[in-house]
Amino acid sequence: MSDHSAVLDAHQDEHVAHQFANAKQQYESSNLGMWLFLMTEVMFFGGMFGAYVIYRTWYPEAFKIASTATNVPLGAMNTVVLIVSSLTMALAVQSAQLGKKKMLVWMIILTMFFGAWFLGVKAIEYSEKWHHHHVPGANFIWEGDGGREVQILYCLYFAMTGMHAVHMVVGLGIMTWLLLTAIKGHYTPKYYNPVEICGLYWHFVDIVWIFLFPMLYLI
Amino acid sequence: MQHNTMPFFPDSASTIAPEIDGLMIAELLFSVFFSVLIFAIVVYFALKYKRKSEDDRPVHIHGSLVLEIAWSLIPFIMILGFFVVGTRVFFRAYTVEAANTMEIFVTGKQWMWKIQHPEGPREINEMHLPVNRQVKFTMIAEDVIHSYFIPAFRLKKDVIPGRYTSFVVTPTKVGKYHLFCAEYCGTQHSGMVGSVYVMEESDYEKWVAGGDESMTARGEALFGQYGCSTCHLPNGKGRGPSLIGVYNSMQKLQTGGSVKADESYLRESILNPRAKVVEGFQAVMPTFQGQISEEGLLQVIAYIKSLEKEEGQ
Amino acid sequence: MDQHQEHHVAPSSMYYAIFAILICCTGLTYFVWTIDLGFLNIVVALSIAIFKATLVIRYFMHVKWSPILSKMAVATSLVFLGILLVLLSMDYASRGWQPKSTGWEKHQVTQ
Amino acid sequence: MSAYVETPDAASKVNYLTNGWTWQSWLLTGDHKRIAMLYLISITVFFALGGAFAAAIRLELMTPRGDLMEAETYNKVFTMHGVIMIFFFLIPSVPATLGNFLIPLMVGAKDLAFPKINLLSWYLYIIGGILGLYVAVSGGVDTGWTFYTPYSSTYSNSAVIATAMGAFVAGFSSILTGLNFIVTIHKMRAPGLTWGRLPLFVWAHYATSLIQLLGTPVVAITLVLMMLERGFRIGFFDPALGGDPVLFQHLFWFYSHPAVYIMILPGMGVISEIVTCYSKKSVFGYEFIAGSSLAIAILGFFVWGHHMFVAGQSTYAGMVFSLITFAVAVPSAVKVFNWAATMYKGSISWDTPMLYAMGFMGLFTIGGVTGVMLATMALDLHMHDTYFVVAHFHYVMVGGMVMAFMGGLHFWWSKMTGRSYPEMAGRVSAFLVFIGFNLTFFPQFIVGYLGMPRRYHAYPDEFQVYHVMSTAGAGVLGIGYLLPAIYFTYSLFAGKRVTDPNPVNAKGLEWTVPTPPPTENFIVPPVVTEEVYAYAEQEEKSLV
Repeated sequence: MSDHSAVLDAHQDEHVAHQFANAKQQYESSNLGMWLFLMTEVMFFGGMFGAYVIYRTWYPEAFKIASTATNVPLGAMNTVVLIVSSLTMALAVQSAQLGKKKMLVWMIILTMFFGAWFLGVKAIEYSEKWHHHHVPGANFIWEGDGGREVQILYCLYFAMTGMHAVHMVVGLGIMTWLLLTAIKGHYTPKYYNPVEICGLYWHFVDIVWIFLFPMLYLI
Repeated sequence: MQHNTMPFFPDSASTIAPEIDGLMIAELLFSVFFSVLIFAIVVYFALKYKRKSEDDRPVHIHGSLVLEIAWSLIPFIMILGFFVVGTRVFFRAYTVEAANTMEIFVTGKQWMWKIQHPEGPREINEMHLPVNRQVKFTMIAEDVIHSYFIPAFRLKKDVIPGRYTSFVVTPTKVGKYHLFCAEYCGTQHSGMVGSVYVMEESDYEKWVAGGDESMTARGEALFGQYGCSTCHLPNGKGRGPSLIGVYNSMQKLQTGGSVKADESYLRESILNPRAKVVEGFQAVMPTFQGQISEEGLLQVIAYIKSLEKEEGQ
Repeated sequence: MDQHQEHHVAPSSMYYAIFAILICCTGLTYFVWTIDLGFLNIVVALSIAIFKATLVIRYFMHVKWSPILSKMAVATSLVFLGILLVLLSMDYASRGWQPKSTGWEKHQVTQ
Repeated sequence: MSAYVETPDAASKVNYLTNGWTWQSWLLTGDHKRIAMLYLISITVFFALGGAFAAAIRLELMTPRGDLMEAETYNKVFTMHGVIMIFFFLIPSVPATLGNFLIPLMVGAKDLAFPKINLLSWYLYIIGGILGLYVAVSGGVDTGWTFYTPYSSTYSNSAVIATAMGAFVAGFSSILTGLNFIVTIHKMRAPGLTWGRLPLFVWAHYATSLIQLLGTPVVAITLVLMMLERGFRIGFFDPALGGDPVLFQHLFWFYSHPAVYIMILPGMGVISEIVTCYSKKSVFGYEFIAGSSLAIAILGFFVWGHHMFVAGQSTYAGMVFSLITFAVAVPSAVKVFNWAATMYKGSISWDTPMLYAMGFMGLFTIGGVTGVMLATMALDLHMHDTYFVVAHFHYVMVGGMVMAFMGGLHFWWSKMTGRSYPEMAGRVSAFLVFIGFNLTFFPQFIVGYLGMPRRYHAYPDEFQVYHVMSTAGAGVLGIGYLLPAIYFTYSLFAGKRVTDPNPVNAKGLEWTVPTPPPTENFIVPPVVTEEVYAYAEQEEKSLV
């Protein structure tokens, strides 16, 4: 492919932004961009994982006690809910690849539904903690042993799940945008790039939860 | 305190100071050599090959693997020597060598240094030490991070809230030296300074004798004052274990496992009694977090340690 | 320029199969939690989490069929996360080994 | 303009500066060149502000007693100096201005991969900057730019959260810039522009961007945890709440040590370009300079513990960090030796950019070797947190980075603005900066070894003579920076117009486009057929 035709390509394809030579370059660039962004996200959560590792080894007893007070059935349910939403997201990408517009729209709606479900459950868990005075800060009361150390776990619990929930909310915002554009029929088998990179983000948030669940609830 | 107006080297008053100065001079020579080398090369080339006309056509030189390896490896091997020596000297600042090492306890708070001598004297922003005797500093902060810095000894160590840090030094020269806080600690950081007086051994003995009761005695008083003695009966029949001979012994824990009852365990057990309860006892001891000062803690621990000594005799 | 031909389109059956494995793993994690294996609890829970994450990355995120750069991004983030965690733990693990430690400096009392 | 008659498009006569005069055409632009100019202006403002704070510090330290300002004011002044210079000047300086402007041109792309994200990153920078300014005018912050806990999270009574928020937001600006660069360098290179032909400026920015992507998020989350601790009294780092203050230092330096490489690596890229052009030589050891950039970026993540030798970190961990820190000295040394070797048998011009580059080589070497001293654990016992560290840091950052930035700005000034600057004034300012800089910071090595601690607002009398020298030097340095500020501003509006696309006969794709470049950069997509820095084969003229 000569460069001249690349220029023509760019003019022909409405989805190719002016700075790119062709659709392939645009596709690869945005894909790489999202992967790099996820790389920074790994490090973003990594700081908290580091703190978790240190305090988990410092206060093993307190962490064991504290995790008994978490609501494991709700956490497990949320894990399942997120895995389902990951499946629907993956199927959304597949529908976009195959050009099944109706399926794509439904899959995005389902993904959002499960995302919202997750946040709803999270809200229930948070209010439960608030009710039991397990929210660190002035309100914190711990009847059992080692209150100070237990509180550290709850600090980490709220920081990590809170940061995860913020990512979920952002994800829902992105999904809303994706839904609107999908309904308008923006995506074709030739151009489904945004669906795919939003999917990458969604799966990443799922993966974070896959680790948070055992770390904060089980061990 | 005679200071010339433009000093180049600080006073040298500890055994470690000449070692650090020696290393410093070695690295300084290394640094000067390479800096001068680069400056000389750059200036020499800039003069020698100064552009004469816009039509100059210098030849292309791709590079040289031999040179690259040479100027990576040679400096690296040189600085590896610094690494070895530097690390050894660094370790010496933490190693207790002498048998008659004396202990000094330092508490840092915004913005003063509180110094305790086990024999009794307590000082603020001043520290008296005998010459030629190894001293081990054990330090803790009450609020934020400070750093205990004596330039004449070439030593500093951060003083951290919540845990003890330490270093070891042997003063070698009688005199008065600066004491600084080197870690930024708030508004009056630059006012958190004081003086170190290194004295002849005999002068020091005289000075110590002028102080009041010893840390152990003070600790014993606190032991009674806080009601510790009502549970920790010497015969072991109280609600808490007897503390005689506890120091540095292995204690079996309620939760299984055992722990050596060293200073940091004693400290933890006073501040957070339920963390590691000794087997056969209930977790009934209240926390003393926020009730006992850092200085008081040091005194109580000194008292508990002294109980062990008596047992040993 | 047709992405349809360039990019792998996985069959739905694969997504459902992966989904089933993920759900089973979650069930297994839950089951293991109910029985006490001591120290092994942590190992099992984290191993399953790592396994699940690998599945999601490889199949749902299409890394299996992705260009080398995506794989490198995954590898790089893991390597640097590893650097952070390992060097961090290095300090905490060796805190108690101060030369000729007399006990004052140790933060954590080992069991 | 006659040089471009052969370009196919008449619209090419409109360059990026003349393409639209409205506010929107600047503030909502996607053009990387305009965004670079926006950055240049905002960064200059912050540099001036940070410089003003520096001047206040130097004036205060003229006398041993704190008689110019209260201790509290002084603490706020040095904190603002640090925060502004680090987060709002040094980190974005070269990447966001020169890098933004030049990387698409150097790789032969029409723009960065994500122009809107590029604009977003400028806005994030501005939001962060406004938070910083808000703090500066509303009472200040006194934690030092390092925000050490528990002082920052519990004891300080100043605007810590707003400042940390500013740094946090500016951090995302930095991440997005890095992301844009990496994608652009990977995916948008012109045909024929292989990795082995990439200008070293691009290599340096590639390495920088890697650090920005991998390091910045860690400090972002650390600052969030610190703000949570301060805002809600929940424990992460405060020992009173069961946390470990040293953990904050670990997480902070995990980014903030590599961050000094974010600051210096782009400067090294600039120097590689200047040295080759003004020596008319191909660079000596291209692979080694490129490789050492990557080596510095990666090794940089292994050495953060050298900030904590005496901070209560384990001695053995310190030993490992010390050893790796020594290893980082090697790639840095390789670079300096290669630049020096590049000058060998060259045709060396004494123009302003080259003067800055030569200054950089010397001063960076001093900064580097004193870094080796500080990496020695025993010496760090004495010199940690003293003026020796201050001097070392400024030798690398001001003697290194700012020198490189000034050199690069002079080098590409005509390309960026289509105007020339007065050469003589440029040389004078380069000399003034060099002299003033050394006079300011060299005495600090001595006073540091004497034991003068950092962040002191009053100090013992015997240190005074060195502080007076420092303050005098700072005056000269100030004039050295004021001069370019004046003649660049003059040049921007009334300087002699430059139309020659390549007035200095430099190599690289950025010199093949018209001056100033058109909005689309390349009217005809370039194809690279020549090796990088092909100065020796000057006869073969252009690259296209």
